[in-house]
Amino acid sequence: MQLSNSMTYSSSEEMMFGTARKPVVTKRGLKIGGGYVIPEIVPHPRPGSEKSMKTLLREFERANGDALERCVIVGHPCIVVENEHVFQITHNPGWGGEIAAQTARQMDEYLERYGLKAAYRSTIADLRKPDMVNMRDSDYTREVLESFNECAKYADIVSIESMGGKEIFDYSIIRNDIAGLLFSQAVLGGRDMEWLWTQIVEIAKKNGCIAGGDTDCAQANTAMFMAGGFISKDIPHTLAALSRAISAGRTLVAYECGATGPGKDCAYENPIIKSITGVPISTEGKTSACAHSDLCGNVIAAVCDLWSNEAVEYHNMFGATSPAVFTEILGYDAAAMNASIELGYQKEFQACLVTSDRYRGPHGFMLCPDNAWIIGKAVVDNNESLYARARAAAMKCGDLMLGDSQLKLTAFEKESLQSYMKDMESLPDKEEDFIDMCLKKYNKVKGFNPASYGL
Amino acid sequence: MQLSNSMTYSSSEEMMFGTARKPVVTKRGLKIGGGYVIPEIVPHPRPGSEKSMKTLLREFERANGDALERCVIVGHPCIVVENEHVFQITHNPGWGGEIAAQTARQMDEYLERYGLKAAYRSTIADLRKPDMVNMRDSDYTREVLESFNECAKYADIVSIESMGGKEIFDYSIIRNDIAGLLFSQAVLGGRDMEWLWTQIVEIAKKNGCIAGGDTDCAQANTAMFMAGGFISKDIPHTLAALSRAISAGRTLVAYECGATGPGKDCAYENPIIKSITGVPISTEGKTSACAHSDLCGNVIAAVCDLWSNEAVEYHNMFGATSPAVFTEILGYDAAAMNASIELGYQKEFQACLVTSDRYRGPHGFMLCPDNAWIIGKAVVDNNESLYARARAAAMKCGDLMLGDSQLKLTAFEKESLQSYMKDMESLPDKEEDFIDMCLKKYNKVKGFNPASYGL
Amino acid sequence: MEYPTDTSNIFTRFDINIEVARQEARKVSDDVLLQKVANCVVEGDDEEIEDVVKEAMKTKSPMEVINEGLIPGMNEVSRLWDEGVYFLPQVIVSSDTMIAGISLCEEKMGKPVEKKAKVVTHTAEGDIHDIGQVIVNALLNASGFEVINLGADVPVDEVVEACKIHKPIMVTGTALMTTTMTAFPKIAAKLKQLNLIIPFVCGGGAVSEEYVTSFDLGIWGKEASQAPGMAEDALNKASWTEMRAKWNG
Amino acid sequence: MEYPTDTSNIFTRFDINIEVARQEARKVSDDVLLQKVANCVVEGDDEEIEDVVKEAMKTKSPMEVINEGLIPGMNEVSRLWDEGVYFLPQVIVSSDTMIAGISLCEEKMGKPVEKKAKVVTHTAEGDIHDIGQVIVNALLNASGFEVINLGADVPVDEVVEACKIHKPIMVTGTALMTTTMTAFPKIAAKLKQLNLIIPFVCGGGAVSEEYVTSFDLGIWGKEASQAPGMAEDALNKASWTEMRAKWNG
Ligand code: B12
Ligand code: B12
Repeated sequence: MQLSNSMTYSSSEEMMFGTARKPVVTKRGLKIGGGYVIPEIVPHPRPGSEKSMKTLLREFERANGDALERCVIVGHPCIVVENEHVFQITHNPGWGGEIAAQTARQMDEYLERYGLKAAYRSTIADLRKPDMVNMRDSDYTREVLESFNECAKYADIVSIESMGGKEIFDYSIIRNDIAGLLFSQAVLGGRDMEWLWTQIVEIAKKNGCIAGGDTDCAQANTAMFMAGGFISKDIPHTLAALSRAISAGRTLVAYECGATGPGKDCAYENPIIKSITGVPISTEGKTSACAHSDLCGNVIAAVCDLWSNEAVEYHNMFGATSPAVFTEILGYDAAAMNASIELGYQKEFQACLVTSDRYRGPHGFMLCPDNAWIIGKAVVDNNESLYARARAAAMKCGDLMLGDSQLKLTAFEKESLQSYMKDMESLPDKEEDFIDMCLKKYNKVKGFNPASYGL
Repeated sequence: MQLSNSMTYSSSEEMMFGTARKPVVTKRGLKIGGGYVIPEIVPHPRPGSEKSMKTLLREFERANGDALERCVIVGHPCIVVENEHVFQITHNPGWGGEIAAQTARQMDEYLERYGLKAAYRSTIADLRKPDMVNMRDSDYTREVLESFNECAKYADIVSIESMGGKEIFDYSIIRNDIAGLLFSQAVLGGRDMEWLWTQIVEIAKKNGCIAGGDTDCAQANTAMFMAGGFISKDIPHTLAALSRAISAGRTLVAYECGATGPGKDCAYENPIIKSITGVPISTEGKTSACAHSDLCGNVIAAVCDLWSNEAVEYHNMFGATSPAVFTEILGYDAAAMNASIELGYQKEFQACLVTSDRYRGPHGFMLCPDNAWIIGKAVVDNNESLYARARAAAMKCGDLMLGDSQLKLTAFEKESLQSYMKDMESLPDKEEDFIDMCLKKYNKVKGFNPASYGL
Repeated sequence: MEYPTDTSNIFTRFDINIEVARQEARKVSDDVLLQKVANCVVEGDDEEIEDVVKEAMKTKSPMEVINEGLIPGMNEVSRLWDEGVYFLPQVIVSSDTMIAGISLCEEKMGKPVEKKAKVVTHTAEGDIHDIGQVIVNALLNASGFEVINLGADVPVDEVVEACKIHKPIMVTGTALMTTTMTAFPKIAAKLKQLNLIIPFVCGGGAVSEEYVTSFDLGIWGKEASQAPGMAEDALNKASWTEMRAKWNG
Repeated sequence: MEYPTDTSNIFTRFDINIEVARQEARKVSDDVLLQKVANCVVEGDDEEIEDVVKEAMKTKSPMEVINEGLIPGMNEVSRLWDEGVYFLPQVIVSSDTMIAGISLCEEKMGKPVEKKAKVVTHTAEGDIHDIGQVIVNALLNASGFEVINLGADVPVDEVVEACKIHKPIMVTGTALMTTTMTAFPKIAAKLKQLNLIIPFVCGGGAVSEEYVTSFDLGIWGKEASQAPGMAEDALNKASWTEMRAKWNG
């Protein structure tokens, strides 16, 4: 695998929602990143429906059907529906395939009857919890790969939220241990993704399906949610921002293995990914408050191609069922962005999204297109190793945060950041040396098995 | 009561979200219409919680508290919380007062502890169903007025969705009977509002509370929901648009009686009201998909001062409880608008909202600021009577729809509209004559009692 | 300001995509007078209908006017509605017209025509959202059923009582609030207790299929337009379980 | 591009509004060596701790080092965390440091110090979201409880079995998915059946107060930071009903 060595965009000025340098086209002719923002709705099954394939099929028939119907009701021209597997689906690889097949039939029908353009993404659950199984050789590993095989037959896009490095991450994140984040996210996560995505891309190709992409949900999002809002004291927001910067080099591996996007919605690192690769990305922000809270609800839309709600449990609301409700909202969000494109006001509209959150907190700040691009540049300029590029990205991110006086930090957040920066400076330059150091340092962490990563 | 005879805004170009000519200030110093858009969250109690005052207090303590807390978590600077009474609350007038008092205490605490500026709106349920009670003299009537008295002691703002004319409206709307809409909404509704709002304004004044405003929810929204989306065949969208134009002159009566705004969220006629009166308005659109669906999800925000979700039932979602989730979304919507104001891009931002829906359907079209202003002008230029101004507004609305070739109508919608226009032309010019005609025409409608309206 | 002429990436006018070609009503009678009666119904012309029916009754029996003019006219209306050509108000106005015509015939006969069967309709206790019910009433009327209209905000016992008295083939309930729909299972339980095994069709915004199919007798009504078809099934002695299997699931 | 300098109408930095003034840890001992031990804990210095504890043990007994150096140091950390000065990682690192110090003392004594009591913790069957549990474990450890850590994705019976064997004063469960939290009432029921009346604190994103208080033994945990206080209550023989009344409601 060749580590990326150049930026697709030569400046962040060129990056805009709705357009990606390398758009992709789905089975029913939907072009993602082809000039317009498309909503991506993610319904989640109710508890109890995971009992059998039959109950799941019925649940998704309704949930996905409600989303399609709502597009026709309010006039949203196109939609991507994502179903994220719950444990039981991936554990029974045939189930995901059946659900995908059923949804494909629904989409064909809506295309024929109304002219609605829809596409389907299957996201396989990564069952491999690193402290419990051998990542490369376990029943769970086989089920995950088998699920990709089954779903790729019918889905337009396949994705996963992979788990490599999670055991070390969990240990480190609550210990202010920035070296641990670099090791878990970049070194371990990156290696696991290379192993996994080489196979996923193969499977997708064989089935004429699009290999969408991955997300560092397991790590960078855990950090972001722990940092939380303005009254949480779990971890500093500045640490979460560094974890996000680190995640870019990790998530990038999917594309280096041949994935083409659209990237996964919950990968908040996607603006960085887009600046490097030019693939279309899905993002989620304010309209995913149904699934989690964040401090970058608008800015994260600045360069999106798909706009998602992350996940909403199926239930009745006054206006309709929840997937219909969130489809309507996402579609209107997209309509306003697309109107700005038609009017030639997209730059102004983007500036409003950015200004909403640029100084709301570290995450909103570092994910602004200009900063995302700069962090991306640090990634490609330091492509000696997974480790080197992650460390460079994190340090660049830290420099940016410390260097902008409009970004207010509490004394505590700032001191923490300064100490992470010092820690990073003192780390070895070479990946081999860093790995040696970490294998020693973390050898007693419960369940850490270097062989899972070929180490 | 003096019928309005001039426009506050001399052109729609001057109308912008966040700013009203006549802003109002709430108890904790929140200025509504004073330059920035403020979210208005409306939580709805779960079934079962209406059993007793105790269970309702607990329900609203949580729901309203979750909304306030979420503002602090994500950094939304201010919020209006509205509670719409369910039947049981208004039926027991003390309950609404207790709920308002409890919420006021919560808001004081958030102001003191965090500096969050919040305000509270009590919306009394209009229990008077015209075909079942005498509107001016019934136990329900007394309970409604008593509820205003109780709530005005603690609430910042009081409102109602009044019911006058509903019996004739329901009869007419399913019979393509435009005369019936004029009679029920303008003549009966307007008279009922004058009777009611004179008293509400008095009560509010006495208690240092703001008399917010009314909405033609009972009629124009019923028409809008029946017209529905693109696959409903209940009534033509063009008829719903006429009903909306008619509603402007009716809802206006509250302000003519001394209400000062902010207007009620579900009054989609509010852009017209604002153009005439200059009062701040609340509107709801895409982010109220939890409560209903409409075809003007973005454009309806174009000149809003408060931005609302209409109503969301209290329940847990993955990210938080529903009031917290919708507070977060509304606040981010507002943040983007407010960012546009700070950047000087508000015109461009507004143009995107308008373009999103201008030609999506008749409702989106007529509520664009330019068209809303023109309809408002028809209202004030024809102020001989409640009837005359409503008819003029409807005919102007019809002319606008027929006159813009970019607004596509199905053949059926268009022919229907042409026939409503013919019907309206043939109606008497004088209100007295029109009333005579209608009293005869509708005298057999079940439950219609002219004395309820002083006729 | 100029608005973009290509809006296809902002919204799609699906209503125009699926616009149904206009259709004329079919001819229902070779008799000129009866066809005139039918035309009045099809066009919902409640002013003309009086003259036209009176004219027809000069040469035809009232029952002929009903069975070969008024009702076939209304059937055409139903067909056009089913096919998406007609909108609701046209159906209602046609139904008003037909009923006015029938009244004239009944006057002449000196006795009312027999209705197909009785249906009890109501909106739940505490709920005044009755537009859905109003539509259901009109459509049932138009299809020849006798509607026992209990109105809005109807206490549980009143619904049960009406069923005891009228022995309808079907009872319907409308509720738009989660706090009022809880009346439905109570009604169903009381009906069962009294051994009044009547299909109970419940609809309205708040009411979900899941909820209604969670209690015996309950059948979920999605659209008011289903009401006549359901009543026909009940008339044909379909049980509530059969009806639920057909209309829900 | 220029960004507006006044952003107060776009967002409010409430974290800065409520920023807590920095506070130094209080002095815990007049003895220089013991204070040094405490300082190491307060600063979470897990490299220094070894030398400092060894140094102290030259003149003090291991129990003195624990009770007058390590534990008072950790108490200061808890206080700073309660007052919003310290963040979670500082607590965890201090706790690691304290535990390292205690290990040295135990080595010297030749036997482990007694813990306050046992607490069983787990993450629900089918659920691998265990970060919440990891935090709970660390905080309980830091407060001197012995944590029986069953890990993530733990079958119902395994939790019950652990309670049978260890007889903990409290058991905790974490679940972040609506599809996995259903294990909690099952565990509670089985514990009751076996007459193991142990307060069962359940937390995690999916889990609501309402849900947990709907079954016996259940007490809802909102924040991991409540876990030590709850364990203290259980240690003081508060019943699950008393604990529920205090922490929930
Ligand atoms: C119009 C309206 C009103 C009007 C109602 C007038 C009337 N006579 O009906 C007025 C203004 C009076 C009103 C008052 C109130 N309303 Co209201 N109202 C609405 C609104 C906007 C539209 C409802 C409507 O007419 N829809 C059109 C009709 C045709 O639809 P429908 O009845 O569902 O019928 C369709 C199907 O369900 C089906 N159907 C219905 N019945 C049956 C039966 C059978 C047999 C079959 C086969 C089919 C069938 O057929 C129809 C389609 O073909 C809704 C919004 C919404 N999202 O629904 C809120 C809504 C229903 N109202 C609401 C509330 C809270 C209130 C008030 C409490 C507000 C207040 N604070 O004052 C009061 C209630 C007073 C009371 N005690 O009932 C909430 C209910 C929340 C809840 N679920 O508990 C809603 C959902 C608004 C919201 N999102 O908050 N309301
Ligand atoms: C990080 C994360 C992951 C990580 C988890 C890693 C790990 N080891 O924990 C990874 C990536 C592996 C993951 C996987 C999945 N996840 Co996940 N995940 C999250 C996320 C983003 C954050 C969770 C988190 O760590 N929060 C921070 C911790 C600290 O919070 P907490 O555990 O709630 O604890 C706090 C309190 O609850 C309390 N507490 C907790 N326990 C206890 C106990 C006691 C005694 C006390 C007193 C207090 C207490 O204390 C803490 C605060 O102080 C959430 C999003 C969200 N909105 O929560 C989704 C979320 C939980 N995940 C979800 C899903 C669906 C999945 C997957 C199925 C996705 C997929 N398709 O692959 C898989 C599940 C695999 C499985 N079988 O479990 C859904 C769950 C939906 C549901 N409710 O059913 C969520 C809500 C995301 C969403 N919105 O869709 N996920």
